[in-house]
Amino acid sequence: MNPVNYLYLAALLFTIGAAGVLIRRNAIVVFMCVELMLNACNLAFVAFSRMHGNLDGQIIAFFTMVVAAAEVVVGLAIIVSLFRSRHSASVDDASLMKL
Amino acid sequence: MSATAVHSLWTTAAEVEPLGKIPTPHIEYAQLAPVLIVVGAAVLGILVEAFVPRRARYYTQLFLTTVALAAAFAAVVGLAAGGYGTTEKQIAAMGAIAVDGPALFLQGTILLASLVSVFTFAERRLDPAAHGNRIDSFAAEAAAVPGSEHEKAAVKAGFTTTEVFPLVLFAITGMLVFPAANDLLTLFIALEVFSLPLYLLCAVARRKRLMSQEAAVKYFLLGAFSSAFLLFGIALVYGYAGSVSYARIADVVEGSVRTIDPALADTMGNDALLLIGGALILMGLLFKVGAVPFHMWTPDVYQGAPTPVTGFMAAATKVAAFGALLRLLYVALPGLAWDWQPVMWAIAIVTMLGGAIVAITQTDIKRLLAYSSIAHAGFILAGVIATTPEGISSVLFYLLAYSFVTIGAFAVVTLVRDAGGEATHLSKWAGLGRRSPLVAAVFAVFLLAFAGIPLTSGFAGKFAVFKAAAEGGAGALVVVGVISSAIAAFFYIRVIVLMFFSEPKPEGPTVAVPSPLTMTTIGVGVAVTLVLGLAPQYFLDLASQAGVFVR
Amino acid sequence: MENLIALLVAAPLLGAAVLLCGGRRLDRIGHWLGTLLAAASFVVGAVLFVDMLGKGAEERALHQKLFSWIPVEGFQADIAFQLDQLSMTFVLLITGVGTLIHIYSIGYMEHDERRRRFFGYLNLFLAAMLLLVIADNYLLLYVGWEGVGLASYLLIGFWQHKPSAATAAKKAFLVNRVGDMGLSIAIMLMFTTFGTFAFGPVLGATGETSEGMLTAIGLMLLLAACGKSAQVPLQSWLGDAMEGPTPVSALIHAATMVTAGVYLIVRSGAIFNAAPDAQLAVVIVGAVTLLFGAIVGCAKDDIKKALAGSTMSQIGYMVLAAGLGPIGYAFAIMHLVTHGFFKAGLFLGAGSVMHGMNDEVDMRKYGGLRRYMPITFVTFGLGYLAIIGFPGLSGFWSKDKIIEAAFAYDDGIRGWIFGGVALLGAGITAFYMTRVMIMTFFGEKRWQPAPDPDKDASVEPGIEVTPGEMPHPHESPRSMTIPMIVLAFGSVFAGAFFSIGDRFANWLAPVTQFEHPHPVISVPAITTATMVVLLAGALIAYLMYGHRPVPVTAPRGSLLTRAARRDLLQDDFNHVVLVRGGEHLTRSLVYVDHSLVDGVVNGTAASFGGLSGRLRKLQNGYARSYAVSMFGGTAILIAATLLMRAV
Amino acid sequence: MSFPILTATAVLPAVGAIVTAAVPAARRTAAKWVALLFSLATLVMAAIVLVRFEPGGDRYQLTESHAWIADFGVRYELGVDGIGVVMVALTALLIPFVILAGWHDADPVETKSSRWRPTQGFFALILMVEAMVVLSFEATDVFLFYILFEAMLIPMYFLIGGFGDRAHSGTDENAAAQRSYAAVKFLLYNLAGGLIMLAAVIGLYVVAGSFSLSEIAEARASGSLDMATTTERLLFLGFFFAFAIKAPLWPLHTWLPNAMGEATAPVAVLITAVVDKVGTFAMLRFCLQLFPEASKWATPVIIVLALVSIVYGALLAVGQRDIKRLIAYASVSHFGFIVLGIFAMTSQGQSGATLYMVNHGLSTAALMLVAGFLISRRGSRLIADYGGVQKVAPVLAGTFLIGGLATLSLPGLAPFVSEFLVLVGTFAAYPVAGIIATFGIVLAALYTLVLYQRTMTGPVKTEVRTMPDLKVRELAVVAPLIALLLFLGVFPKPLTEIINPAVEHTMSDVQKQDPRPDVEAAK
Repeated sequence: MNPVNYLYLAALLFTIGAAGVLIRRNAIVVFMCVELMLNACNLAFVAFSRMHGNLDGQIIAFFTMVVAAAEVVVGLAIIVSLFRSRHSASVDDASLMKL
Repeated sequence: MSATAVHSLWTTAAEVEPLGKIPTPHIEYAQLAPVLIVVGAAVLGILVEAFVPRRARYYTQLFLTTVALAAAFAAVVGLAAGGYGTTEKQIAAMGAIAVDGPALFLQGTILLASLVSVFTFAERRLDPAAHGNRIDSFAAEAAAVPGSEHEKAAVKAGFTTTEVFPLVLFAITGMLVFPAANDLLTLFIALEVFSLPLYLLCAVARRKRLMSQEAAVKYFLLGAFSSAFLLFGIALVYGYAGSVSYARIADVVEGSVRTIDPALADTMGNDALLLIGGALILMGLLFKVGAVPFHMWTPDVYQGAPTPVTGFMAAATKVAAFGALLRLLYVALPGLAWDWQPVMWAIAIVTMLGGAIVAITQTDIKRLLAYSSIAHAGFILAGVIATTPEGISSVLFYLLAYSFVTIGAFAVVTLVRDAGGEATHLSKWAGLGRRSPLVAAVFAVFLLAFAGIPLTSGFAGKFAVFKAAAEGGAGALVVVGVISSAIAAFFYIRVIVLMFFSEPKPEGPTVAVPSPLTMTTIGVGVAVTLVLGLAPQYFLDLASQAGVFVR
Repeated sequence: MENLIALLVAAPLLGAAVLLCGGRRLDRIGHWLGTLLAAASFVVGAVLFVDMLGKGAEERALHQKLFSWIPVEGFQADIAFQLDQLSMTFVLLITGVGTLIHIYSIGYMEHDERRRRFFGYLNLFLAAMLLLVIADNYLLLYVGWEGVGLASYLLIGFWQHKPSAATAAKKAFLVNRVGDMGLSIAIMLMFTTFGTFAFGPVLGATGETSEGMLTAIGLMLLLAACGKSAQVPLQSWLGDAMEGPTPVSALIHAATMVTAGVYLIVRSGAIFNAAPDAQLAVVIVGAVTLLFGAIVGCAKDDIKKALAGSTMSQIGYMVLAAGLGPIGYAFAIMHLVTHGFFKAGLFLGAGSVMHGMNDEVDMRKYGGLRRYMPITFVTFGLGYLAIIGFPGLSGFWSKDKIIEAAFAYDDGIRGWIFGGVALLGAGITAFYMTRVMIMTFFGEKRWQPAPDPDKDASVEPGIEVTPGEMPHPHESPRSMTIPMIVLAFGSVFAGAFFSIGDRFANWLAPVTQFEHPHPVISVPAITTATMVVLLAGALIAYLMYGHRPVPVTAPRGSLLTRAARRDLLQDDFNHVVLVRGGEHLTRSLVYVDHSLVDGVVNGTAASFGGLSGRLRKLQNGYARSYAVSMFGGTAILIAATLLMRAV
Repeated sequence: MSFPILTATAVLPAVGAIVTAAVPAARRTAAKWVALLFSLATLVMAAIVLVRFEPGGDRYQLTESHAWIADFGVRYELGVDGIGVVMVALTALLIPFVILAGWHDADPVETKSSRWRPTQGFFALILMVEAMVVLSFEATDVFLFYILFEAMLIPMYFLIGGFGDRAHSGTDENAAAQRSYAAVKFLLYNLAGGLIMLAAVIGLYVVAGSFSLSEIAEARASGSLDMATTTERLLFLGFFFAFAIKAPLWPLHTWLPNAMGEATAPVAVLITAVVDKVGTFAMLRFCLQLFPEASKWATPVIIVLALVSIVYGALLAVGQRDIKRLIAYASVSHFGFIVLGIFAMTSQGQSGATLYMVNHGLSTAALMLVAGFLISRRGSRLIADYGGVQKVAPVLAGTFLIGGLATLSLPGLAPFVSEFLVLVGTFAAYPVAGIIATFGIVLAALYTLVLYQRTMTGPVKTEVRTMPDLKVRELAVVAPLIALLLFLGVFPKPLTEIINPAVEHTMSDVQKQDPRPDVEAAK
């Protein structure tokens, strides 16, 4: 099957993720959307790697996963501590600092 | 793409060499010493957290960190002395990392800046001791809910977040690699390596913890968001060039590749990939730089984060990010100059003006400095656009000058305190000059440097950058630059007026007498500011020697 | 010999310096010192005069160059003096009359605690005036010109606590400045035309340039002369200048400074000779002022103001004469000298009268004083006869000659007009002088109790006046009477001495070529006509003031009288147009500066502030909106890059 | 190489500033003396420079040249021509008087804090300004000059904002507000000008590839450097804008009245008599020398602006209620004359303008300082609060009058010479402009005499009845100034001899000849 379609899919996923970041309030969900975007990138990498017939893309995909995992660790830590002190995971509630 | 093409792809893919042929990577440890030292120290730091008894941790960590940074700096100097900055420059670690002038210069800058800002991390004389324990600017136990019994207990027990030291070391590791990254993957990894610790560092302020956590969340979410863009951009560029190595990309972009297989030929035909990808990568870097319109995290994060961290971020991050930006534009995408230059023009202009204008009405000193840092990002971009060796060296010099002024300024901010910790609201600073002329004078020096008044490093840097821009044919940019500096001058002056010409308020803040640590930080800051202002020649030479990228 | 010239100026200058810087310790001897130095300067002048007489007419002019003053590329101004017959005449007049008035002031200012400074100023004036007349180039003359202005400013405002005095002083200086503008422009014109402004080269080269240029220069010089010599339209300051102490009025505002304008015109004769239009302007100004001053003089009840009007008018005569060219120069100067004698004498007389009358200046409150102050009466009387041109006395000789010359302006209508005006002026002079004479010395006493100095600021200080006390007129001390006597002698004999055989005209001839005037009608006819109008004027005055009692409070009087009392409304004009207008202008400009020029700047600053405030709102604290801006930014970024490529 | 006397003249006050600042808080008087001594030492230095300068010699003398910032093509190049040396002398001469006059201006009202040392700061800042101004007069490197041109704003700024006139109407708060407004206005105006100039400076480097006046001049002469007309004009405007703000020229003058009004009298003198001169000096030194063509191109507009400044400034001076603001507007008028003289581009005009800088410095110093003494006695700046001072303090009134007469440039006093030269020079080139400018002398008389009349004459106001006359210290300030005014009024030759050659150089830079007199022209 035509790998280009995978690119379209990747772009689609990426856009969905981005949209999610923009419209969802819950920090966890927003964060999930970011993960989605990362995975879209992975898909793109793999697809390209396939097209070019070299392995770089696939290796990069592994790196991305590791990074994503690390991000989860850090991110959740932060979000949870925020949740515990505010009893709300809404991104919009965290707006003490403005102007 | 037509079916036949796909088929041919398929077949070529089938003819990949067997894996056994992959050469074992060999690493030039010597050339990578600075990075390795720091990362090693970071790992050690983790172990220290695990095994060294709590009482001793602070000193152990401080010692470890200082030594590590000093050693790393020594290594950088050694490499530079070994000519790696100029003649010997090479690409190490299988093409992942470049060891050349800009890399070494920026690594040196980052290390020095980190060293002095680590001192402010370790400062524990500003607040009165609680329950007989000296306290620094970091939460007793970051995990504890603000205001909870748990937290009180932690404070009573005299816990301190000594983890900040290994964290900062990890961040520095990433920053050292970032400007040296010679392929997009390394770029991305380095970005994450220094971003993640910073997210955490933002969250661990001792006072105003809610704001601190909020800052962390905002920084984290937006940071992750932007790195996702960056990654996707990498993906696209990879798709275009079939490789992530800068050299390779550059060749492909310039169409000077020796062997073109059909797949590459096919993707090469599709410039959209390259342009969109390049734009996305650019965006990821501009986010770290804090350029309009990707700047909006800056004020909030700078305000919320613990001030020492803010100072560190403001200085080191900018240095690293601009380093990476320079390398990307000058090494990977020079062939695209005609495309990105106009865009960068626009961004530079809005950044300069935007930062300066919005800063006028700020009322919080940390936010003010945040906006000023945005404006400065604009000035530096003017130098980046020059696309000449002078441009590179001027940017290097500006970064050096700027980072020390910034760290010094934020260090002074930590000194001005009232009951609620640092008194960052401008109204509190009224009449500071009458209460403690020395501190006010020092801060005035930093402000004047920010404003780019002659005889300070700020002026030398600004002049270098504008000169490079003008010679690069960006005269209009220079005019916009001077106009926005005029606007910017206004709010720096405002602070000086506040400190010196308005009567001190009776319930005004007090100025804490810091330990030698912070004094060193501020002292070094002032010294560098004045030296670079009066006799910048030596450092300009350094920068111009270092101004050539390896490729 | 010429090295003495500098001494003329140096002596009084030294006096001024010492007296003004010396401080209180000089108070006791200050006036003597001042007088001494004035006299010294007179002696020097006399010596030089004798020496000059010893030489032939042509080589009498002396030159002395001290040093080069302003040496700039293409511009040479020297501190250099030129003492020729014309200058010499003035030197003698200035130092002579000056010394007398110094002596007079010793008595007059006796009770003033600032007498030392008064003498300092007098010396300063002498120095400046002498510099004016012995300068050998226009720029140095300008220095003296402004110097006398300064001295006059200081002396008019000598009693500074009187607002009227301070204002008068300021007015005098300002009006003179307008004249000075003329002089400086004239000098600039000379510089651009001749490349220099020394008398010799400029006056020698008049032939080499256009008449138009010379006319321009001449008119500018005339403007200057108008300012200094109180000629229409710049005459308004002279009347107010009478606020100064009387000796000042006598010396500066009668005998010497006010005649500087005449000197300037005569000195620049060569220019005027080559510019008939300028000459006509001079003559017109002279004629107008002559009548103007005379009319004003008729209406004033303040004795000094009346005399001031007369001064104006007499100088009008001189200017008129000076405008007539070679036929008039000599007579202008001659009348200037004689006028110096009798007008100074008259003023000193007036001062002596005031001295005796508790400083009352209103003639309506005098009357019948001849018995109480005989010397004053006699000297004043002689001065009176001299000024009206009573046959044989000084005024007769000088004024009559001017009238003749005026008739000789040309053999057409102009001759008749100017001659007629001069003639008429003589009549009016007779009228108002007779009026003064009668109101002051004849008729019954109309004395009033002294005013209260606290209530009325017009009282000169120093002379202790007990309010409400009736004046008890008495003759003035000898220090005051002697100068009056000396001047009286001058006013009687000087004219005759000068005129016998055109002695004076020939003396001046080398400087101002002299031609005999050829009037449109015969000289005897003119003389008789003069006598007639003179008698008529005197008679009318007698009928109006001697014949019936003079009311103490002035009657409303005819329209002309009322106008004349207010200097023919010329002051009101100045006030309304210049003062009020100026005030409005400045006030509106202050507003403009604040709200427009400054407003623009502040406005810009404010607008940036507003913009900043609005942009600030974007930073609304919501992470998601930040993400939106990033997303949008990226979108634009991509779009832009693609467009770049597309274009 | 020989002893670097020019550097020494600038370094000496700088050292003085540091020493003064270092004097402990309690030793207030000591600090004053230290400052005074250093300023006097500087005066001696300047005198030596003046003596060692040979009027006939090279254009720039006593030159020094060291590498400084090679990357920017910047050298530390010093040298004085006739104009520079005179300005250096003037600065060095005035500062001691300024210090002496401001002897008590910075005594702390009540001790705020042991660490707060206003007095030391005040005098240190004054010396700092002197150092920078002197060096800027000596700089023959555009960049070096620019650095100082900008840097001198900072100490000035603190002098204006930090040490306001104690005599003010209204509460302390709004007085402080006005003061900082004035200071900020001063700084922003000049900073803005300076930044525009910065763009031009960079532009100049891009075009000429050097900052050294001599090199650029050579390049021009050899023809290796020919700027495009537009470039030259733009650069010229960039430079001129900055100088016109500093000078200040209408309509960029509005910062001056605020600054001079709010600052103490000595500081006001520092502003108008010393710092602002850098602006007019720079017009002569840089605008004409670097951009002769553009200067000639811009002349008509600049002459008009100068004329407006002359008349406008004088009229506004007439309309002022505040003594110091009045003097400030008078200065605006005088700066108009200076600029007029410079851009008339005749020998007389430019010699006159240079002399005018000196004389205006002296006369304004005299007038302003005496005004300061007067104000400090009564505690008010409003003209209306005075009257009859002459009766109670004759010496004060006398000196004030002489200062005033100098301001209206009475013949016999120094300003007359320069003003007349400017007028003649202008008239020779632009007769109409010359005549319009002549109106200035009438207006000058108007505002000066009105000021004198309202303050000094008339009935004695009760508030001034007890006003003491000048003290010895104050006399020591005023007397020498007056003496100089008189001397230079009668014998300006020593100065003109130094100035003339320099002026000739400038004239040849702009390739202008003086218009010849009609009589010769006719032959």
